[in-house]
Amino acid sequence: MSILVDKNTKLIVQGITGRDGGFHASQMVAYGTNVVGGVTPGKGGQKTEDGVPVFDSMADAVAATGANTSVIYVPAAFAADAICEASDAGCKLVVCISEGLPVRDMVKVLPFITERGTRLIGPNSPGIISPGRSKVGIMPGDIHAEGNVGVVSRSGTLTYEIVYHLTQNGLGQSTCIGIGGDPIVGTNLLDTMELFAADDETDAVVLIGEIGGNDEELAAEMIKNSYPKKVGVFIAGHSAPPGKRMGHAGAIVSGGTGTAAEKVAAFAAVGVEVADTPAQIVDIMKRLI
Amino acid sequence: MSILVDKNTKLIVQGITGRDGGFHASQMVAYGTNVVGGVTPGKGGQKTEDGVPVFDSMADAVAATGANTSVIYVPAAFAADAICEASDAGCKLVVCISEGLPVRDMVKVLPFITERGTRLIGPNSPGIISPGRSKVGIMPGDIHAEGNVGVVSRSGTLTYEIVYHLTQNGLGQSTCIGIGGDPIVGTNLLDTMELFAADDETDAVVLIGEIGGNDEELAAEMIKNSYPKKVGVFIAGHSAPPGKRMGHAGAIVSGGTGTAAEKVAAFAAVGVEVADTPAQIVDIMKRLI
Amino acid sequence: MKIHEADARGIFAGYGLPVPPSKMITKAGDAKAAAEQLGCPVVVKAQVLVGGRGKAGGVKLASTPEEAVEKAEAILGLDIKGLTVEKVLVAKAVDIDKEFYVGMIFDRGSRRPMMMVSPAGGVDIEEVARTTPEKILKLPVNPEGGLMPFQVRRLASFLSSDKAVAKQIGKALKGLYDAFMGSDASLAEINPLVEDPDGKVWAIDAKINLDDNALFRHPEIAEMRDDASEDQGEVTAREADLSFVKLDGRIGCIVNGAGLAMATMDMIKHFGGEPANFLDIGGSSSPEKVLSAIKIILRDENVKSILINIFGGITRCDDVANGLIVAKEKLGLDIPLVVRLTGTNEVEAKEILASTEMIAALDMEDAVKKAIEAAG
Amino acid sequence: MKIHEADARGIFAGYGLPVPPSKMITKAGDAKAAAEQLGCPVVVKAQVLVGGRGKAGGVKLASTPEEAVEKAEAILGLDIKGLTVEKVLVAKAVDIDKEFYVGMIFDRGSRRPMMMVSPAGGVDIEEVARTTPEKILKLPVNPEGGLMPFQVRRLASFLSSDKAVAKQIGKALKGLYDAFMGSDASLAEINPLVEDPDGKVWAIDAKINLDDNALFRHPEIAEMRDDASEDQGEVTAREADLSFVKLDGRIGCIVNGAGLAMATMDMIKHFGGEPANFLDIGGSSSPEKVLSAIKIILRDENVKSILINIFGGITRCDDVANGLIVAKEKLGLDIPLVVRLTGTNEVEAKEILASTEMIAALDMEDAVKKAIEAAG
Repeated sequence: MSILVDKNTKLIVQGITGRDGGFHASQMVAYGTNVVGGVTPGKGGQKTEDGVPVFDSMADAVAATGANTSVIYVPAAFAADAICEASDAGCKLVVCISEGLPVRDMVKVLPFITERGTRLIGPNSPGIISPGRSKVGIMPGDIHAEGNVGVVSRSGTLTYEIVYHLTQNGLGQSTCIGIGGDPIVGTNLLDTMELFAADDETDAVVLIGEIGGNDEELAAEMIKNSYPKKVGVFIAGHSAPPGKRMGHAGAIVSGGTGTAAEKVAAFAAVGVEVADTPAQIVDIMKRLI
Repeated sequence: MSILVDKNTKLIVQGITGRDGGFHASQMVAYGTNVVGGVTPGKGGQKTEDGVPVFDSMADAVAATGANTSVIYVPAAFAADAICEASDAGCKLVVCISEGLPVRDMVKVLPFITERGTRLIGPNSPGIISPGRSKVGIMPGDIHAEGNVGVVSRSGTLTYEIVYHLTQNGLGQSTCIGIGGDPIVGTNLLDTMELFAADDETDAVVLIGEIGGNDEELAAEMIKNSYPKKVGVFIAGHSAPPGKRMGHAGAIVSGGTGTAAEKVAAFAAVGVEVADTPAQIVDIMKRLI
Repeated sequence: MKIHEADARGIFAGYGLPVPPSKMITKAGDAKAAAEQLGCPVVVKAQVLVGGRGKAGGVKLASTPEEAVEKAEAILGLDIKGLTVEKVLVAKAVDIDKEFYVGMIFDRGSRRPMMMVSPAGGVDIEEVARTTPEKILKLPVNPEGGLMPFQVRRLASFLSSDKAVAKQIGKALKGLYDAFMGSDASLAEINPLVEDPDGKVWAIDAKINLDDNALFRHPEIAEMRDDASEDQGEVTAREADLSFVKLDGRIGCIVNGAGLAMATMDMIKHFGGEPANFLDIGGSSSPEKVLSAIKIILRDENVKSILINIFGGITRCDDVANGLIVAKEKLGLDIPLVVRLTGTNEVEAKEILASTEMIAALDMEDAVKKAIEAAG
Repeated sequence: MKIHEADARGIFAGYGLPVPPSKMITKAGDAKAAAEQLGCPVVVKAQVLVGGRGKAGGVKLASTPEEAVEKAEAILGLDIKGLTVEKVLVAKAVDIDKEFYVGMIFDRGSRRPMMMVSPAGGVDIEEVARTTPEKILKLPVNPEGGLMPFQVRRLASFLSSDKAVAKQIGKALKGLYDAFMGSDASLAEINPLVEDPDGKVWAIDAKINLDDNALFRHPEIAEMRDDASEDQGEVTAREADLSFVKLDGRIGCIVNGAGLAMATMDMIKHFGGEPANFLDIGGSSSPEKVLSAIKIILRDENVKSILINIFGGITRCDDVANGLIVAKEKLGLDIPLVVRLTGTNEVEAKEILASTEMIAALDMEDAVKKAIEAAG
């Protein structure tokens, strides 16, 4: 099965005529993703180099293509509007790659899309990939391989690093998803863990956490209360000083909570192994499967 | 079964120390409704003449009593807040008797309570009664009788008039509900028709409509697409001139739509009988059952 | 509550809508100075709180200040649907290339504010809705996010494919939404919003109906109420906290509850009579309210009998009966009163009225028939 | 973005919060006039963008204008957590009867703005949360309805059972919510909000952190940024659109992606080294960004080797390699560079760097070990 994206994904790229949107639309087409259209207001009627039709609005794009998913590469100031537009047009999954969205915009977006039954991944997400089926995002496709390990992460390149090790060591992936590094995201670690729990093809899950918030602690709690898959963990940010934002808006140790040590302890307490280095996750997962 | 209120209803009266709230709290207690508490900010700790405890907030009241329903008698300017407070405290059913709420307040209230899984009846509603079990509102209890006719209405006293005829003629009621006369209400005719459709004890439904909007037309459409119960209808406002608000904020014929004639025609088109006078509804229902 | 176009223009202008400058005048002679100041041509518009001014001759174009005075003279004093024109607006005229309809209401279905736009502007929008519904685009708006940019783009591009024009329309739509929400309106519309030959967009008409229930939040708007332009019975009723609508029949009605009041009127018609009014005395009604209600009904000389139909719930029948006794004493009523009282404190009420000449009725139908008979 | 207490007080005052009057000064001598104008006693407070000013001697009470000058002299020039005090605030002092904590943040769990209040104010709120969590009440707020009256009542009555005091607190809470949302803050808090012996409520401290991503909407607030009170490396990094945090070790790091950057630092520690910084060059990084990154790292004399760890995705390895070549040329780098490049355009990058003295690494672990070794 895999989760969220697969061969049934019919994708619209919002911001397709922009630099990043254009580049990654091509990359996704090359990977085999079913990119059915793109949207840039005022540029409807064009076609991209790959022959993808461009529309003026998501309403037009969905009406013409029957798309069910959108991926967003528009500047941060316009991203909240783009998310709502995709949801309003009927997309049930929206992946927001754009980073730098004001948090206040996010808290207004979420009720709007929830009411319309839309799931949001991100913002500030590298995207989702179900290897060999569909890639919706900016991750390098070639480091992935088909398999039965689910990967959920708050990071981008750190995920690539870990996926690279997995693939090199014969551990293919069902789906890899980066939930985004912002404090408030549409789909969090727990939501994703639930999706993997229900996925037949996922036998084990790699959870890549980082400092800030208490999502990892809640995930540990969920595992304690019975979780049907094996889980291996890596946590980034042991050496981060308190009170400093480490790149991601969400990666900040505040008031002594959200530290890497706390998160590792939470997993240790429920018998989940935490890797010391990205490469070590391979040994853990091999033992688990 | 009946719908929405029954012997399991544990009721809090918001505005219980006010004139209307106090009077109707007593009336409801006398009817046998399980009134477990009242709320008036700043008057917590008192008891009413009937021995009903008064709390400062809905959170306190629900925590102390396990209430699942609230009924609101506070002035219009505070009613939107009272609805949200009841919902936030965990009441799954809120009946708002207060009239005169600004429409803008209502459109902000609805997402708030929907998110919390609360159903709102009203505002500007006479309430709900499941005869012999529970009365939540301001209708005179003694004109009702237990039975298997569901009554749904946009009016107050007109409902009493019709219920009076039903009872006098041996047609008892499962539940009678006044959805409120405002243009935007929490639960509309269609929602209520669905509840009656699923109720084992309701064999037939009396629908009391009036001019304004197209709820009745939609109900006719619903009946056309198969409705499991028999339906008899009365429509008020044949003699209403266009463009004038007939008391209820929602009762206005605008731009030639929302007329009584249109509504009668919609029901006639799907084979539903419409009574010419309130008394006639008895004959119709007797034929149907 | 309805307000004059001039006031609605003021509200819209405050929200940044492109409203041409104008002056309100009450004397035809002042039209000259107004036209000179604004620059001709100008349009002279009757300020009355009813629609259809154009057809009634209440809107005229003037190409010189002198002509403006002539047109103002012709319009002032005009009778439009029973209302006398006492004020006219002199507004800078705009050349019209295209006309659009844009409006905001609350939508019962989605339970949301809803924007409606149509490229077929300047005509009756209900007519457009009936004949060419595909020319209207309606979008509900989530109030937490407001009218979103993607919605603005969609609405504006439905009206104009010219990007510069669509941009101006979009700005106007945002202003319209903000004005609607900000003033707690129940309706806000511009019909027509126009594009002039230079591609500039103007709001040359303005209509705002306010939500009566929200006026307490907007004292500055509440002051725009113009009682003089309304039926005086309705004004008095509002002041007495009664809901009243004047009609043309001979049977006055006093009822508790809007639905029952409408059903009573309907039944009067059903049995061959004609109701003189809709009057709902509301829920917790006191003897004073009953007195006020009778006074208002008696203003209408057509009224030949009064029907009192009360189903007591929150309303107490004895309160109503006491009000009737007081009215009888104070007003020396000499027309027949047919009284039907059922419900809360019905017995006490009947005792109070037992010794009067009022005609007691058994039930609603009986009451209606007796009232028709009494009216002769 | 952090702003000074004085600026936060100004924002709060604009939202109607009860902020005692104050003056910002930079010369001790000006404290006299300020104290005279405000009326003694006054409190003199260091304006630095770190917490714990009180413990560091940065907050002092003065009962005469002369004493205010003395206290200002003592505080100006003070070193608080590495920052020199260059501004002090002289504020009218308030007698304190009770102290409350009130604050707004965005809550990750409910994905909503959340208000937190505690009757245990004036102390470290995180300490309260750890030791006596029952003394904190947290309520998420739906942004469409805002902070609702019932929530205000609940929060205020949690802080005070005195109705007159609770009413003032409620008003302050509404102001705090509006200030938080209105200025796109990520944190807004008053610690303490106090009740004076007369039962009057005052906001005697003020803290607002802004959402960097929303500053474009608030140019007037963006101007409150005080670069002088921050680490200069971090200021330069921000200007170059890099994310940088200075640390105390000897190994500089340049990484693409925040998670990978943290993991790189962690691995340096894991293998016995100490990172000199966190530096994320971000997604679509150009050669110029690499040059800026190296310049910023070289400001730190502790740095003995630089580790470049790139997993190319959106970032192209050849861009990074070109940046390194330029840096080498322009800066004449004389400390060891360990380079690990994988992913997009890796082959091209390796060709570019083949003829340089930079130390190539096989993978991340290899790179970290080599960087530690190179730092000696």
